[in-house]
Amino acid sequence: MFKVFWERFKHNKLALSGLIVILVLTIQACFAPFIAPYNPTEQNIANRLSPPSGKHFLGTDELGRDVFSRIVYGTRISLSVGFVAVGVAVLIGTLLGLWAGFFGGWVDNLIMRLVDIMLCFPTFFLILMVIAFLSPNIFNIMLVIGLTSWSGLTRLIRGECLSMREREFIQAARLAGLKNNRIIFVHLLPNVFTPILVFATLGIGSAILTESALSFLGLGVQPPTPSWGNILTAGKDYIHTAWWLSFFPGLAILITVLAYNLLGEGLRDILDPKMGDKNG
Amino acid sequence: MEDLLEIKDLKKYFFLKKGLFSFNKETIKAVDNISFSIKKGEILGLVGESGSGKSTIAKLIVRLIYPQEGKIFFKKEEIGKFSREKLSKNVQMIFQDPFASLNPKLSIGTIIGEVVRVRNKISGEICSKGEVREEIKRILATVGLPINILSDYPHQFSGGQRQRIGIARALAMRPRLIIADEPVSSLDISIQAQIINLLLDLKEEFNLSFLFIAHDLNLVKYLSQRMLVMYKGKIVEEGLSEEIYRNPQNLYTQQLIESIPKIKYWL
Amino acid sequence: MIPLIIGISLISFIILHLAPGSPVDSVAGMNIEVSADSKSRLCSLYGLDKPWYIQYYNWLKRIIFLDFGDSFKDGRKVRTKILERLPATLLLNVLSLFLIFLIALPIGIKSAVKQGSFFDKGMTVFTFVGFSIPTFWLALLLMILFGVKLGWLPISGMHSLNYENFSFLGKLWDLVKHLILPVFCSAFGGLAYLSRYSRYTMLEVIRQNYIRTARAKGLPEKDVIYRHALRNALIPIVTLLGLSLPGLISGGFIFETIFAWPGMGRLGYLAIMSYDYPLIMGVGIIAAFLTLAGNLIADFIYLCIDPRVKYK
Amino acid sequence: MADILEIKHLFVEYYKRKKVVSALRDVCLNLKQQEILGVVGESGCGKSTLALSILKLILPTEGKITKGEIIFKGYELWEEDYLGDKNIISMGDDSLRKIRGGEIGMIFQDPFTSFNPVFTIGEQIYESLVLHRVGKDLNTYSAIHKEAINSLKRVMIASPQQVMNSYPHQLSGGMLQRAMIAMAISCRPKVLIADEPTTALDVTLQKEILDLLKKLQQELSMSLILITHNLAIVAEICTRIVVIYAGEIIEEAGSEEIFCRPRHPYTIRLLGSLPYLKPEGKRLVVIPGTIPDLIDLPVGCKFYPRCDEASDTCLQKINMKEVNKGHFVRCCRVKEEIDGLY
Repeated sequence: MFKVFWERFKHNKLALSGLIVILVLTIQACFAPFIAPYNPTEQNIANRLSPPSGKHFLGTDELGRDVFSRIVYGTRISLSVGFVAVGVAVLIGTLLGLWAGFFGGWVDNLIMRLVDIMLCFPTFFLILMVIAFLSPNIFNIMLVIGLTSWSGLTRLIRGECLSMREREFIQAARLAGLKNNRIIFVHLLPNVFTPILVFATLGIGSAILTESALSFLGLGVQPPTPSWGNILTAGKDYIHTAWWLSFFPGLAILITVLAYNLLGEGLRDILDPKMGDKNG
Repeated sequence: MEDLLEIKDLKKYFFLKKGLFSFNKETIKAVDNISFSIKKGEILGLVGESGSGKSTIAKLIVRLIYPQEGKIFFKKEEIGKFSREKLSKNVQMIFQDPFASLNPKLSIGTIIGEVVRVRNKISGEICSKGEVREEIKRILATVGLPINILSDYPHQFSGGQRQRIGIARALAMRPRLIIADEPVSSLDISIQAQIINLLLDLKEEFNLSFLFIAHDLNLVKYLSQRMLVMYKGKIVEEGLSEEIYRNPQNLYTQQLIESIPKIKYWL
Repeated sequence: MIPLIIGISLISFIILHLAPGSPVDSVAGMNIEVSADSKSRLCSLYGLDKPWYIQYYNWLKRIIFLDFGDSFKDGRKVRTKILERLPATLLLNVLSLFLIFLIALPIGIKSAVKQGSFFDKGMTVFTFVGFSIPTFWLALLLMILFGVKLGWLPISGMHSLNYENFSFLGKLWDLVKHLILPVFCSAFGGLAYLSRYSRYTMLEVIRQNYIRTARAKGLPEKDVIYRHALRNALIPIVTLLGLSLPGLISGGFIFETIFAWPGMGRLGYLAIMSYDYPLIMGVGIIAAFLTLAGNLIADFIYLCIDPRVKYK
Repeated sequence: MADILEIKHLFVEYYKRKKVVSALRDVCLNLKQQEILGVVGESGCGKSTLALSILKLILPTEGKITKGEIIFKGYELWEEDYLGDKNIISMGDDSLRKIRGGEIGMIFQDPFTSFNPVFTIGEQIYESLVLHRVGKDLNTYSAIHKEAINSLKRVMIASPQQVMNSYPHQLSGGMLQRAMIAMAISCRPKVLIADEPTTALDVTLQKEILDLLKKLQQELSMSLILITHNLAIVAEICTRIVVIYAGEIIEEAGSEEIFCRPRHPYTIRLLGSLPYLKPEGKRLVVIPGTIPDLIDLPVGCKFYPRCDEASDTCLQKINMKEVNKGHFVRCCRVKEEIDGLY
């Protein structure tokens, strides 16, 4: 099965290019100290706000720090926020979705009302609020983004499970005398793997966007730790003089999120059962 | 002959909400006061059109849904008091749609193997992995499938082969009674005959009993000695197939036999 | 509907109590501006000495009448403060929504009908960039380009300084100029998303049997697409209208802040930054209510265009 | 009777994940005026593709007609001065639209999904009438309305006005299929193609729909192509039958000839596998194996891998052979004399 998947993946230009960019970014995050030419927090007031040049090829910021080095280190923040937040969301979303879809009845009702409430809230305001009350550190940010972004997945998985419950293989599993847990995790879960994978990939992109927006509003990862959002915030005050300060971190966000979106959509194309055989 | 399954005054009503805001509900009498019995080693045919309640009866017997009223006895014991395992051990089902009845993400070995394992657990036997594999292969051979397909997935098989896998899964439990809910109606004609013949072979080899549900009267007549005709939740006619076919008493049965397209050149 | 309101208020209430220690202490601890006076006012507002369910009940009773208490900052009623900001927010959001539907729908349809064409491929690239771009960054870039470098458009606020001296048309033109950037930025993300979604829905609908029937009848292709397919594709798209509201309102918190737009989002952001409790709660709940109202409108439109709903 | 439709050497291909699915190969068929032609085959043999090809309804994204001609002779027969293109495949869009619905009507398998759910039945019938008859014989609203009601009455719908005002989801399957037939015949087509018109319906309705089709065919003197997998249905009403297997016509003959003197091994076994009139205890005839993969077809005879009479001669290209008057078979081993094979 994996062979077939890889065969299709190789021919999907979108997914492949997304994956390559993501690999490069991951390497960049892991080996940041070897890639960054300068210490990202080292200040050099004499050399402040210098435009891109051979020495600092993305320029320096208002405290004379090397923008390129800061962006390289910022990768770590963005990627880890993306991964952990999505991990939390996938865990909650999948479990609740499977339960709602499998048990139905009042369990389903309760979970779906919860989802409705989450969907009604302007999530970003909720995140802002919570982060403001609990100090804005990276751990809280990951957790809060994760806790506020599971509802879409729950809805998706529940829908899939409900339609699957009508399908005869689930009835057959019941008739074989299997326990509920086995039916949920062995029979249902593999069948919702595709939406989970796609959700996770697209979710990482959107979590990175949320984190950078938070940082941009001053409620993200706090300086001097470099994050793409807070470099951009600093840039906001110098838009008249130092365009590079706001341009490059934004571009970094764009490329990263784009890579995840390309991979996610590519995976959807490859794995969507509607595109393939009846059940392949 | 002895009764294997006996159904007494079975009722199942569904309640549908009529409108978005209305409180009065529409009652659908899916199974309305039905009694019949299946004898050991017989194929009992159950004929009716869609919505007549024949699938509801199947689901009630295997307790995928529960009746409002009435009792079902298996060898004189009430099925309602059976544990899930005990019921599974005795009654199994073959489904209509060979594409929907196999989990696309599980291998054939897993699909049949988990049933074998449940059976071993019930009977208290302890089987090694190798023994389970041997058992799966034996069952696959019984239903006429190659025995080297354990690690293959359902999408690699055609409709007819999938239906064989479904039958193998039911057989893996070594049940006494098999409920076959329209097992061939979504298969091609040339494949239908293969499956029908297989069911007949299995019946003889394992002395199985069948409740054979179908909308095709010809098929039921060919397979079963005795049949029931269902219409709107009620059994309207019951008796020997040959008899019903030749001399239907009920108005609906007459209409049903009337409307079967006949190959006039053969008469 | 009612469980939703209760749920929303309950979550807000829980968050209020989320801060370590009593909210009063945390608020007072973080914000020096909070005087002893406002502390006691907060105490009485939430009845903090009573058990939590009594507190919740009392609080719920008040928010039904939209009574969120007084702002810490200037002591004015939260309700008044929000109400005077609401029109600016509504103006921004309604215009964005309008723009999104006006542009995204035709793009989506054309992409679907000409699947695989040059236009479709171009639009696919646009939509991908569209929902990957950090919109606040886009806002900054546009500000640099049109505000700073070219000087064509104002980059903050709703009116110019000498607004009062303008004629009526002058005032209107001034408002339009101030609106262009915020509306464009806040519509941008939704634009990409909705085009993609309309394309997808349209592709789904085109595959249906009734489209084949329509062709078999001899209908010209444009009738098949714009009469038979579009009517059906609109149904899921309208449901998206309701779902896209929270995103728009969330976006408001960013864009109103960037463009110093005097709306509710900016008010909320400033309230959070100064820990103005009653105001935060007020904005949160009003925003949730707006979303709910949007959903209701979407449901109503849904009822009008899908004949199957009425008879369910 | 003269031919009204003639299909010459039709080849159709589908594309599935960049692989070519050969759906129809070298199909030659003629439809006479006022005859009922049955097309029988198992699922995936290409019978629906044949129906769609006749109206050129195969979506360009899914597949295409690669070779062949479909000549519509209706114009020639009714309007003697007709000089335009008679080949549906190369016809311009305007002429094609006149053929679709106007000259050749079509009924589909699933009545529930074949009506547009957001329009009433009436609106959908009007649409056909406005397309094909306004400017000819119907010019006022009330005339159109009357004609729509008439069509519904013709298909034995008791309360036509009520059905006109209903949305598809409010009607039963049998009622919808009647309305579908009413819509198809409302423009008085000369040919009606019915693709599995009763498969989604109950047995009791099946009979009614078939009787209705037969009645309409005679009343309106149409030609009818009935496509189905059910041999018994074609036996009931068709005058001539073609059997399709894996994208090729393998046998063609008059109804009685096919059922009483089938010559192709596949047809013979197919008839034997039916449970009709089987004496107690006698097993059904089984055709081993499954239908071939249309992406990777066997060479020569497509039935060869499942045929127990096959020999090496079956591996060559096999053409249709006339074994009796009007009885064609595509089999190299076919015996000249009839023997009791089944």
